[in-house]
Amino acid sequence: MTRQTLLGLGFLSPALLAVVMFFLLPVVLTVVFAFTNMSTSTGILGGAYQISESDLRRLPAAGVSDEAVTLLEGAGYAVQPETLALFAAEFGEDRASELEKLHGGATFDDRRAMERALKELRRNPLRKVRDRKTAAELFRVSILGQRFATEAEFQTAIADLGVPDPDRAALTTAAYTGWTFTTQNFELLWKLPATWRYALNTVLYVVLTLGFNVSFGLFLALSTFYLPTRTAQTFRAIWFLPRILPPVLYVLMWQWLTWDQGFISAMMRPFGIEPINWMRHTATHAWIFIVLINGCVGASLGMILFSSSLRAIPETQLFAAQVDGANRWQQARYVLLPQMRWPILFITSYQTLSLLTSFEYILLATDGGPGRQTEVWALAAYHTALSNYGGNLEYGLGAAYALGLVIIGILLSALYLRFFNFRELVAKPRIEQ
Amino acid sequence: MRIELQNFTKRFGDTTVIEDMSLSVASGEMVALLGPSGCGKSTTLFAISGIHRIDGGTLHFGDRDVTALPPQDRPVGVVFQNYALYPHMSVAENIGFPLKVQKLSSSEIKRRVSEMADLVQIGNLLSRKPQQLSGGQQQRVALARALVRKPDVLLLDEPLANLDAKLRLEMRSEIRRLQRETGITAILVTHDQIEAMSMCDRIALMKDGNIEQISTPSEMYERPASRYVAGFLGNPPISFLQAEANGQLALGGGNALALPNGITATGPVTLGVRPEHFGPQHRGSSVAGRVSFIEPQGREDLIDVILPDDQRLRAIVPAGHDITLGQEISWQVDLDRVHLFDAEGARL
Amino acid sequence: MIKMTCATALIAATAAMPVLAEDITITVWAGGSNEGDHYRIENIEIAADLLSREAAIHGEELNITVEGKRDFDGWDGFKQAVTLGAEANNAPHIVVTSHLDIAPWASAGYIVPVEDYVDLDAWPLNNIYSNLMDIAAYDGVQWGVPQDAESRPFFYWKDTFTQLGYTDADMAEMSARVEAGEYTLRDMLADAKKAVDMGLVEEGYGFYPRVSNGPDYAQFYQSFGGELTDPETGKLLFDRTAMTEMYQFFVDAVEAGVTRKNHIGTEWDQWYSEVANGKAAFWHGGTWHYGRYTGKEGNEDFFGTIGFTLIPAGNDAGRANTVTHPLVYLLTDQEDDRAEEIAAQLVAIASEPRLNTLHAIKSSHLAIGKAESGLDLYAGDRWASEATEVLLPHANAQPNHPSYGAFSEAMFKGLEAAWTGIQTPEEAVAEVEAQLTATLGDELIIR
Amino acid sequence: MNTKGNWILILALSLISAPLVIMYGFQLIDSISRPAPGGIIPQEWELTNWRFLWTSIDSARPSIWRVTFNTFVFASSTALLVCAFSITAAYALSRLNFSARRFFLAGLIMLHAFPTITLIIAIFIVLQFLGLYDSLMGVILVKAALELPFGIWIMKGFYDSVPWEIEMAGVQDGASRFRVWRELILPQVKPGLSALLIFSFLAGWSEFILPLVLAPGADAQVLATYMNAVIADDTRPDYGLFKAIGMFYALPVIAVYLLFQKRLMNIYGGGTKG
Repeated sequence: MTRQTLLGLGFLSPALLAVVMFFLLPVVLTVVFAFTNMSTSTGILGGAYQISESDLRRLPAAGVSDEAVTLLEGAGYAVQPETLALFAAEFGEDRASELEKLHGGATFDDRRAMERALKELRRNPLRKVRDRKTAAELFRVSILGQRFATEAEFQTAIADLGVPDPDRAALTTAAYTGWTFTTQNFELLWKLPATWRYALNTVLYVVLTLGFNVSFGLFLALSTFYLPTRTAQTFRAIWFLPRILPPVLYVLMWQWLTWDQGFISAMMRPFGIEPINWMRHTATHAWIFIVLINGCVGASLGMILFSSSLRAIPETQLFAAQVDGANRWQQARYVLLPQMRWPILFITSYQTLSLLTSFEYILLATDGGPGRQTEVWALAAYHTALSNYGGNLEYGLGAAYALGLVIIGILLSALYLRFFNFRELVAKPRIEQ
Repeated sequence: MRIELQNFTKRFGDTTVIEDMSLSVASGEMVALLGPSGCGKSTTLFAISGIHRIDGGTLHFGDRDVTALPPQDRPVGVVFQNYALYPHMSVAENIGFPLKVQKLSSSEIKRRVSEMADLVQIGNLLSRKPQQLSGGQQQRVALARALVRKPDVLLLDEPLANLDAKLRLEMRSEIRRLQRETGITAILVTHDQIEAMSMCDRIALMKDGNIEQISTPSEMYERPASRYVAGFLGNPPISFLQAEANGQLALGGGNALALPNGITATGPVTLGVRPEHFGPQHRGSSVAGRVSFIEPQGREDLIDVILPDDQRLRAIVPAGHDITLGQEISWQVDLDRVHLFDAEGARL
Repeated sequence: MIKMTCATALIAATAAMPVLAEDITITVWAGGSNEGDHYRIENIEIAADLLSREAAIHGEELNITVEGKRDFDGWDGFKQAVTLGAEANNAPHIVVTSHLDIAPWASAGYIVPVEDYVDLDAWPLNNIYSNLMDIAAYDGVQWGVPQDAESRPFFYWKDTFTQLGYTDADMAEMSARVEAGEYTLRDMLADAKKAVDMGLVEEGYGFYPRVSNGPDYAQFYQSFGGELTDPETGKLLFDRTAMTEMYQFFVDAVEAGVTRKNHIGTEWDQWYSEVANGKAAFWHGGTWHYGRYTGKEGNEDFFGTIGFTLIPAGNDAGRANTVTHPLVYLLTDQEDDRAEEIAAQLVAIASEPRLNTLHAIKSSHLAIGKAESGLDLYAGDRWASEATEVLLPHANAQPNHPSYGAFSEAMFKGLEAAWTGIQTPEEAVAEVEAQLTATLGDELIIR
Repeated sequence: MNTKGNWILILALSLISAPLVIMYGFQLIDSISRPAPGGIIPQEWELTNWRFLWTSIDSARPSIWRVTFNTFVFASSTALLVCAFSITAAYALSRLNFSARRFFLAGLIMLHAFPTITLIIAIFIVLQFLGLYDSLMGVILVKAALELPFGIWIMKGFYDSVPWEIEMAGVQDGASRFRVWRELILPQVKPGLSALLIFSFLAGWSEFILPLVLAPGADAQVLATYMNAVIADDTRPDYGLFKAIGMFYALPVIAVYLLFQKRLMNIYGGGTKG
């Protein structure tokens, strides 16, 4: 290894370590998750083995015989010689014999009933709740609702219960509460009509916002280009702020502008226009504001980049154009714009990627509404994986959504790299040793 | 310190830029690498400096093999076209940087910096920042920085290209003075033949990664080894005529010249005639044609002559003549001074 | 051999240990809790004090430090924090959350059943309404204890109602008429239309529903005969007809001009201020709205201006109903079982009528237990008493089913699509059905 | 003609900028006044909306100063980390000749295409594995890592624009590459570095999902979560209070912008060549 390679890798390693650990590794994990059914219910870091009451009705479909299901279903707590012996060993023969007298041969559906039975002991009562809990456990003959940390423990338990051998494998699979690998996320995405609508929304969002960003950024750059420095700076500041203001705050300002009692409604009232929520009245309203909100953030990037490339154009060209009698529009159209091809192309491609994956402003503004009309793909990923009223977050499905974006993103960036002549971008360093 | 570059080969990726080139520079000599852009002269310079790896061949400074040494370990000072002064450092810090790297004491650095500054005549500028200096001053700082650690070799990469015409003239002699005073071996890369001829002991003229000819400026001007060399040197440039050698030199349209002494070639040849060797004031074989253009230059005029077969010759004629545009003339060519090249362009 | 759970084994072990000073810190996180809900945490603190005193009488020194946190960024943030904390084994000991979280969190092993540690047949847990206790149970296991109760009534503005021609006597009978199914949502729509036409309220303010998704919309599904679960199998139930009629009802409301097309997404702030001041004729909300109407919105004569009933039935198939969506105390799985046990005891003590009444009255919620209505604080609060009487007996809860969240989400999105006119009710129902069939599969019954 | 043209331009720009200016303006006005109910015209001027500065607005919320301090620590540590890691990595990618360079550069561009927030579950697993879950340190590392591709890309742009000859001269003067970087190149990219520092600081200042999810218990409440929690309080939302907090939250951003305007603009000028 040459000294430069060593120095290069050394210089790269802190950033590399951070990016690999906290960015790349999560990306890889997300790709893996896309092929799982991970959700709140399954947990993230692994599961246990448990058959609960509601699982019973699912078991036949999972290939467990009715005989086994009946076994599992059997009463939870039984006062029978075996369990009484355990009880006697722990809490004394006299209690055991009293209980046998009271409830010998009885079965109880749940622990509460078992505890009630234990409370009936008179001669030497179990006074403490804790003792009754311990004692009740001794009479448990069912494994329903019991959680086993490992597969082996579960296997032992069902073997003890007498579940026939052929059923054990299927039962163990069904009892696992953790996530498993599956491709159903993708089948689901394919089947759901909403998926395609979100995809369409995403295209609409990216195209419209991009169009606004580029054209408006150009307009700002060109118009401030002609203005005196101070005036230009003021306008640039106005348009740069949206980019650096915290999104929560920035979107709130728009809410204030557009809601029923907001600024627009108040201004329109004297003209006899009924106050409406201008951001959410119809899908069209929502789209207009989504594009405006995101556009004002994105336009500043275009504005700055275009401004600096405008400054790089020699003034003499403008003088020449002026001498030729071109007005400003013509100057912009025929002299300036043709020289801005690369910055425009750059902004277009850079922001396509950014917009594809961004949803924060939509989340805060319309949350995808009204009627999911502004739900874009990235927002759907967020909603699926991290926001669900009922509490069951579908991480796997969310990851599948994200994976779709990632694939599109990689394809696009590969395309752009060809476009922008990657070879030149990574031109070999000129000091060779 | 003698520089010996042998069988030097340089590749960038899959393309071979320079193959099997050899160059030898004597101790205390100043050699120009001259050629159009892309001919490999800068590549050669960077290879000598160590910035580029040498893919084949060897490089010796004196008896020492420096082929594999990194640039830091080579006793080389370089002056770049844009001077590459460190913008955040003062002139003194710029000049002192190589010494600081060598961990010299600050008093020693100070002494040598002021000594060097005096040598390049910028002693009064030491506390300034580079952007406060004129182009010529920056150039001097760059020279001082390159020389301060007393390298064995000085490499100059187009040092005058960024200067205006007047300064360029001044710095030309200044650089030569410094090189002579320090006795350092120097290589100058340039595309400007005047610079090369006026500053250097020898010129290596390069073309497509090869040295076409290496010799003293006058030797190269007077006895160019090839048509390419002849065409590259000289301002106004040499005129080339296509001719048929068959005991004499037959030009088209009835013109013919005698064969110069000692030439026995037959078949198609190229005849090179410098403007100063053609005109009414010369003696020798004459060529007839028509004056097509007169460009006054003050002391003398440039006159283009179009021959009957549409080939052109150019003449330098002292001012005060009475030649007019369109005039039919028959002027002499100084046959002792013309150059003949074969079909491949080699000198005959 | 039948295995004992580790939990009980460990309890048995700790019981035998010699008496030592014991210091323990119990953390409590309460989701969706505002300033007024501070007793969700403070009651645990009071309980800790009581428990320490009980221990002292036995000669044990038990020092319990309670650390509470309720400043979460909405429900999403709270739930993410709890679940990830549970994965990382540092979840808070006690969480106050929606009962809907029980199913997924139990399945993931994040929570432990409260019944492992406390006697459900003893005071104060045996005092809690059994329907509320059932809401905190899942799969035959009592996972949590209800923390509060509420219900979501239907409101009307009495002034408007009078001008529509109803007498005070009519209004006194309203609750009964709604309950008996004599006054339906369709009647309400007609009255609302009349109110708009008569200019009593502005257009779009005849019927002024909740502005975002919530349990409230399940009530309307029930009003039109929908049931959320199949009682036989416990599977979720999708009733096409009921769903279509419910969607149609809102579409009709929009078409009649009594409800705004873009109503969903209205600012809560605006909404509260409007309904509390009579801008709307009919609306629905929650029992805890009482605090807001009479507090911040400054309605000083609540009972004189606002009437409330169950959510009326929508048609003959449906019934007047109200959904209660109690928050529950849940215990998370801890490495230290002693902490689980103490947390369970604290939850039990915090359910004492006196303590719970503090919360109920302070935050305008309803009692969880019968004994609370016997307390002066509770009985003296007209709203709490009346609402308990009129609403709570008819309240049902949403099912503790792991996929109910997806169901509810889809139902509301479909409603929003129909409401805003993007799809017809039939189209919306068809899409919701397709989506639910795909996502829930076997867990859903379509009817 | 020029001045007349300018006036038309200024007029057009003012009209287009009006909504934004109105929004900024009322953000300020509403925070120090009380509008008529349902109206927008301020009725009386008052500072009660700013009470959060000296009293606690809710028993469960920490003091605003504590939160501000947290936010500052979070934002500045993130910014420092991003800068520290970017200046070396970007130099290596821009200037050093080593074998895997192309691969890293391509990877850098690709990373841009990831919706970072959907990675949060996976990030959780990594943090949990490292024992950094629920610690401010963990969140800072994550935020820095997510910002790094952008930072490296920007810094690479700045390095690319430093003339090669300076580097060559340094090497020729006998300095090692490290020394050349440290003493000769780094001073040339200072403007870029300070722009990146400011930009990453602002990004950290705005961030709210990461601290919220990855450090819920670590007293890592930042201004964004604080403000959002105030809106989430749906029984007692108070728009005036909210706007005042928003104003308080935005003030540093605006101050930073006014102070470092030029440098911030630099970030695009230098960083996006190519």
